[in-house]
Amino acid sequence: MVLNIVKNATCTFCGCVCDDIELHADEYRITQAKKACMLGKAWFLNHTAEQLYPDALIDGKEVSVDQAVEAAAELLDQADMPLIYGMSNITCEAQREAVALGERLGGVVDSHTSL
Amino acid sequence: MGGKVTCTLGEVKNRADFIVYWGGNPAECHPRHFTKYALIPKGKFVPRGRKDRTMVLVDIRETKSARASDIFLQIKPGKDFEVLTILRALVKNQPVDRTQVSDTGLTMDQLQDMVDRMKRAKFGVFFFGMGLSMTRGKHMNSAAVLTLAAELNAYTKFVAMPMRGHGNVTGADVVMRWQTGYPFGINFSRGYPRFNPGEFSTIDLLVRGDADAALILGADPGATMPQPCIDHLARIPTIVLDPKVTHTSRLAKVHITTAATGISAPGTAYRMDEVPLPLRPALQTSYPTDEQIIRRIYDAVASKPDWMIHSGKMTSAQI
Amino acid sequence: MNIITLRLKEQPAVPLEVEVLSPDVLKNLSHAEICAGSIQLGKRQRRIDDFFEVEGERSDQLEIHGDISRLKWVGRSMTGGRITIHGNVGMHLGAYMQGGSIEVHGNAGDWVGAEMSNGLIHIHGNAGGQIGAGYRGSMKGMQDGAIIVDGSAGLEIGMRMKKGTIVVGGPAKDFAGLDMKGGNIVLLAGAEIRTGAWMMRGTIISLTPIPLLPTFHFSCSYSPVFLRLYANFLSKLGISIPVDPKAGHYHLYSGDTSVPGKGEILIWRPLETGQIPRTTGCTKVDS
Amino acid sequence: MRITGGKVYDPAHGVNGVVKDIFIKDGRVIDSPVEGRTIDARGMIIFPGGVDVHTHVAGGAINFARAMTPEDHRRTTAFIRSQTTRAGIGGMAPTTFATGYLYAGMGWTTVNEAAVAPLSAKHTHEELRDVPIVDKSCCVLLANNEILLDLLQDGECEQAQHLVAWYVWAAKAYGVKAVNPGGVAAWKWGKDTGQMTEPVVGYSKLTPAKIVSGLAQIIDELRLPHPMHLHCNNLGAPGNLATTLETMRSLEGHRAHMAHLQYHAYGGDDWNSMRSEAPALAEYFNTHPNFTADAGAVLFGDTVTITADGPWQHLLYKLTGRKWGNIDVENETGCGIVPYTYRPNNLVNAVQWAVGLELLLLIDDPWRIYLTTDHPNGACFWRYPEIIKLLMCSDFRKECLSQLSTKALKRIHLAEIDREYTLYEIATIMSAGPARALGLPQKGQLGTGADADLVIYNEDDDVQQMFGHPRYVIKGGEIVIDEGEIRATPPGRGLLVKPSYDETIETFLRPKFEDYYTLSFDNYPVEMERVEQPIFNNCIESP
Repeated sequence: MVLNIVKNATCTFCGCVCDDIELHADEYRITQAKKACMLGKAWFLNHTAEQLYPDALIDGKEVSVDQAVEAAAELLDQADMPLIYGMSNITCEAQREAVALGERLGGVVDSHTSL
Repeated sequence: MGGKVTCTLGEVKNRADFIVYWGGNPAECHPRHFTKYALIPKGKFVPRGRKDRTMVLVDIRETKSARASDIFLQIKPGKDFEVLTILRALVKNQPVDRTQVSDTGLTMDQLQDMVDRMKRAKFGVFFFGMGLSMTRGKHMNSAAVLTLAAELNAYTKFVAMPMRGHGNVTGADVVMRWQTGYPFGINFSRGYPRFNPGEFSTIDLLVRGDADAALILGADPGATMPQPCIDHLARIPTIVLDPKVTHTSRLAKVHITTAATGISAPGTAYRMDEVPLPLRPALQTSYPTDEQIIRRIYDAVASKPDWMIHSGKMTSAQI
Repeated sequence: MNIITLRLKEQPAVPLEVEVLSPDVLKNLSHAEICAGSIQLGKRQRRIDDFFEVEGERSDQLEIHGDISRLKWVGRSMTGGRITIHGNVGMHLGAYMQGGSIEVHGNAGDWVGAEMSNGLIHIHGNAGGQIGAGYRGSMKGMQDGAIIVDGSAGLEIGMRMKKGTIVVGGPAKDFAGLDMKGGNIVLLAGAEIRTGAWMMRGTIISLTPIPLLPTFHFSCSYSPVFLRLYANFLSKLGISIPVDPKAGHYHLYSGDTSVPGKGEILIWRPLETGQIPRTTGCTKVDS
Repeated sequence: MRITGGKVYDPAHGVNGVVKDIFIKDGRVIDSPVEGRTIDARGMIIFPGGVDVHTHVAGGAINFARAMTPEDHRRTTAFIRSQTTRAGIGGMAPTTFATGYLYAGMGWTTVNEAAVAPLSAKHTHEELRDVPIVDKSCCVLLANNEILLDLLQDGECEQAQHLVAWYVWAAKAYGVKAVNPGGVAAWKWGKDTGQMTEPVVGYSKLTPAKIVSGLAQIIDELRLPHPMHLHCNNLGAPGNLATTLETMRSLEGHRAHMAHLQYHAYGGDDWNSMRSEAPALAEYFNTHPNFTADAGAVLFGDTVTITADGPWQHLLYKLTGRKWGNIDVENETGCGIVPYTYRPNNLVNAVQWAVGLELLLLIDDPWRIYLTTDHPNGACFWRYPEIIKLLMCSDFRKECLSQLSTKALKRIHLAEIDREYTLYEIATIMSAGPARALGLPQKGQLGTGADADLVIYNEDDDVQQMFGHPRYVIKGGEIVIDEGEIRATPPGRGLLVKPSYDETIETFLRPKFEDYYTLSFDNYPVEMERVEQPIFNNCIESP
């Protein structure tokens, strides 16, 4: 088993975004999150690389990612006022894409800030 | 209104000798805020760390964070705006109606002492949490603490910073500001960004039933939002991207599983003080990233006929 | 009389933006041109007659029938003419209005008369928040004109207003007159909390007792002369406020000292039986 | 591509309105005819693309300003998205996409973001990546960096030099900016600097003068292509000419680029007695070739002021009572943001308006003074064509002077200046000069091998119209603007320099970093991937 050590890892659980975490991971799990707080440890240790969830669902039925992407695009394109919401647990790179998509769709783009 | 006097967290670590947490419970919600950034660390100009600092906690109940404080000011629920407004007046030696002060849960002596301490501080800071910004008065409560901090600069150095919650909510603000000019709640229906909190903010849109499709990214409104919002999300086609099948996924039309941010997905996240940090994922996954999926949805949408009529023109901006 | 009548025939599923429904735009248009007028359903451009039966043409008198609570920006920036709405109407009614009048037999949404500079808006039902307010970031709300709401109103009415009048018949919510720079707000049935917060100048009149921030202080009890003139102005709008010193007097509170501001809140105190009426000037009383 | 029959202005090669053909291949100018599209430029004027030596278009400060001014976004130009262009908002603090479209739309093809805190350099590069079309460089703020100041105080010059080079590379910057040396550090305690030779608050013997000369020395030693980019102490203050001259005297023997010189050329004792000292400053400047400068000109109207000069912004907030934003950046710098309106009937504003133009007109070598407004401080960059008109038409200047009060007219010298800029001189101050000052040999010229960045105007007596609406703009050999339409939006490249330093500086820095900063040392440097299409410029042979 390969032990992967990542130094200066960044925790995105809360707004502190501490970037001094040392992660020890095997193939499937993070086994240690040194310097992380209780919340951060739980965050890192509760994720797994195992495929616990289906790739994609439509109406609760498993489908391929391609099908799901196509369905999503069709539904969003058809809408007159689509909403893109959330974005606090995605990367800035994904946020940029989300704004581009919202612009393309003519929709509303919003985050947790508005709450 | 509209300004903010703030700093990065290292300024607090190196200089702050007076730290006020208002409407937040860092001991339980931001555990390393005390130890890594604000209260405990030794700083360049506060070499004895905790000993060189005074901490005040303002809250409606005695949370675990109260134990860490030197002064705990317990105010009555919903009186934050009143207390902040009194402080603004006292800072400027303006009169306040003493008969009403006790309604806030504090005494005149406590308030005057707070004012004296704020003015005496070499470097003061307010960290304000959702106990302030999400209670009655909402954005006006935040505006009140920001204004108080700005006005204190006539006497000494003072700053304020919101204690942002979720991991990269700050990043969303920052990205939207540079791409659209506005921090959140942006409407592109006319082909350019428009902004009006209360009109284009998610809860308002969903309660009024104004959206007719939704894409949920890295959030689970199905577990956290008011019931009318959840009901509307269930009525319209909702699409969820998330590392887990969430409450929202269960009421959604489409769910796509994505790599977890910072665990399996690389990229950037912003700290609450708008300092960008790289993510260093430790696990490999076969799930695609949010970034990849959103891009693919974009490409699929872009291959369809364009609905936009005035594409590429310049116009006069409006709300 | 020549008027243009619109009857809503289909309720839009998402908000419809209809700034074209303004006398300034419609008064020179033929029936066919009005029917073809461009409105915005979410992101898609549609025609007026997709949603309305249209009668009449070339008039600055516009009558709208139906529940148009999803329709935004009716009468935006209008400079004259008249709009009558039989039904509820959505947000931003008469925003940036410069003249003319709007009457609503029903309720209205948020931002009625936001940043308006003149004209008259009368809502017979209830209205939302931010009436006559400034939009986010703007330093000035309504500049002049009058907004009358017979029913209740929402948050932050008259926010940063500089001049003009807002009258609310029912109760208003929090922050009435927030950061007010001038003008008058008349609250016939009071308001919830934080009335006049951060006000710089201007006058708020309440006919019922309201809670005040600790940063307002009692100045005096009196029967102000200017109020008699103002009452004349209001009576032309169909609003009556008590000015007879035999019936009572006003308590004057000044603030907001946190700014520090020179705003005034006047609260009507009717005389109790047996009390002797004060007739002149400003008298300091113990409160 | 070939462009035929146009009247070419290429000051770098002494070409002054000569009709000649230009050939372009693979994004560069070549000297022999090529196949491909021909643009018939008869009756047109050809300039090398504009180069902005000092602007604020990306990063924490301007992004803060965007958030603070939604009221401006609602009253300005909006860009509706198309198949090729993104949506955007123009105005006082344009969005990133709009910034690229507005600059390119007016013929500018290279911009230098003048103030980047190294700590937020990642953010700046992320934004720059979203500024399309134009090429981009940036300068890092170091004159209030506390680790560097400690070294300068202790006379550790060599170590300081390695540190500066390390920071430039860590931030993926192009040059070094000094803002109110020592003053921002003092602002961290709510103070400012006083005299150039008095110690900075918190230091025993380090003075602003020592920071300025020490940093200039280091930058010359490092042979950075762009000299120290200096925002002097006492910005905007009446009587600050003395500080400016004292600073310049302390820099004899060094190169320096004096940023937004307009804000540093005032006489008088207070706001009421403030007057223009542009002639005195220009006189000194004209005889000291070690300096270049940009104007930082002011135009009347609304804008938002953004500067790392925190104490100045607090003063401006108190003077105007308007919104105030401030961000102090740990160990490094700070910035303040205040919306502002320049009014012709305001004495101070009238003097500022005149001083910018007077400097441009009284400094006799157009190779050393450049067209800027210190965007958005003096005015927004998209108003440059108005300044060009003011420089080229003395009648227009006189017309504008009539708006000013007689009191203001007594404090300025503009009425006595008859000089009118020629097109050749305009090409120098908007392109050739700033490119040379930045040390960008491939920019600001149209000789063989130059980047094919150029702008083609329909010749027009109304120069404001002409410069505001180019017929074509070509960037890297591609037509990006054609009659006001955006035709292509190439990403624009990042301009970088890698100065050499001793790697052991990291051994010195790491423990200090861990003490004073709040993020991990290894997460601090900007990764190369964040820079869009990086282009490396070499350090120069000798300063």
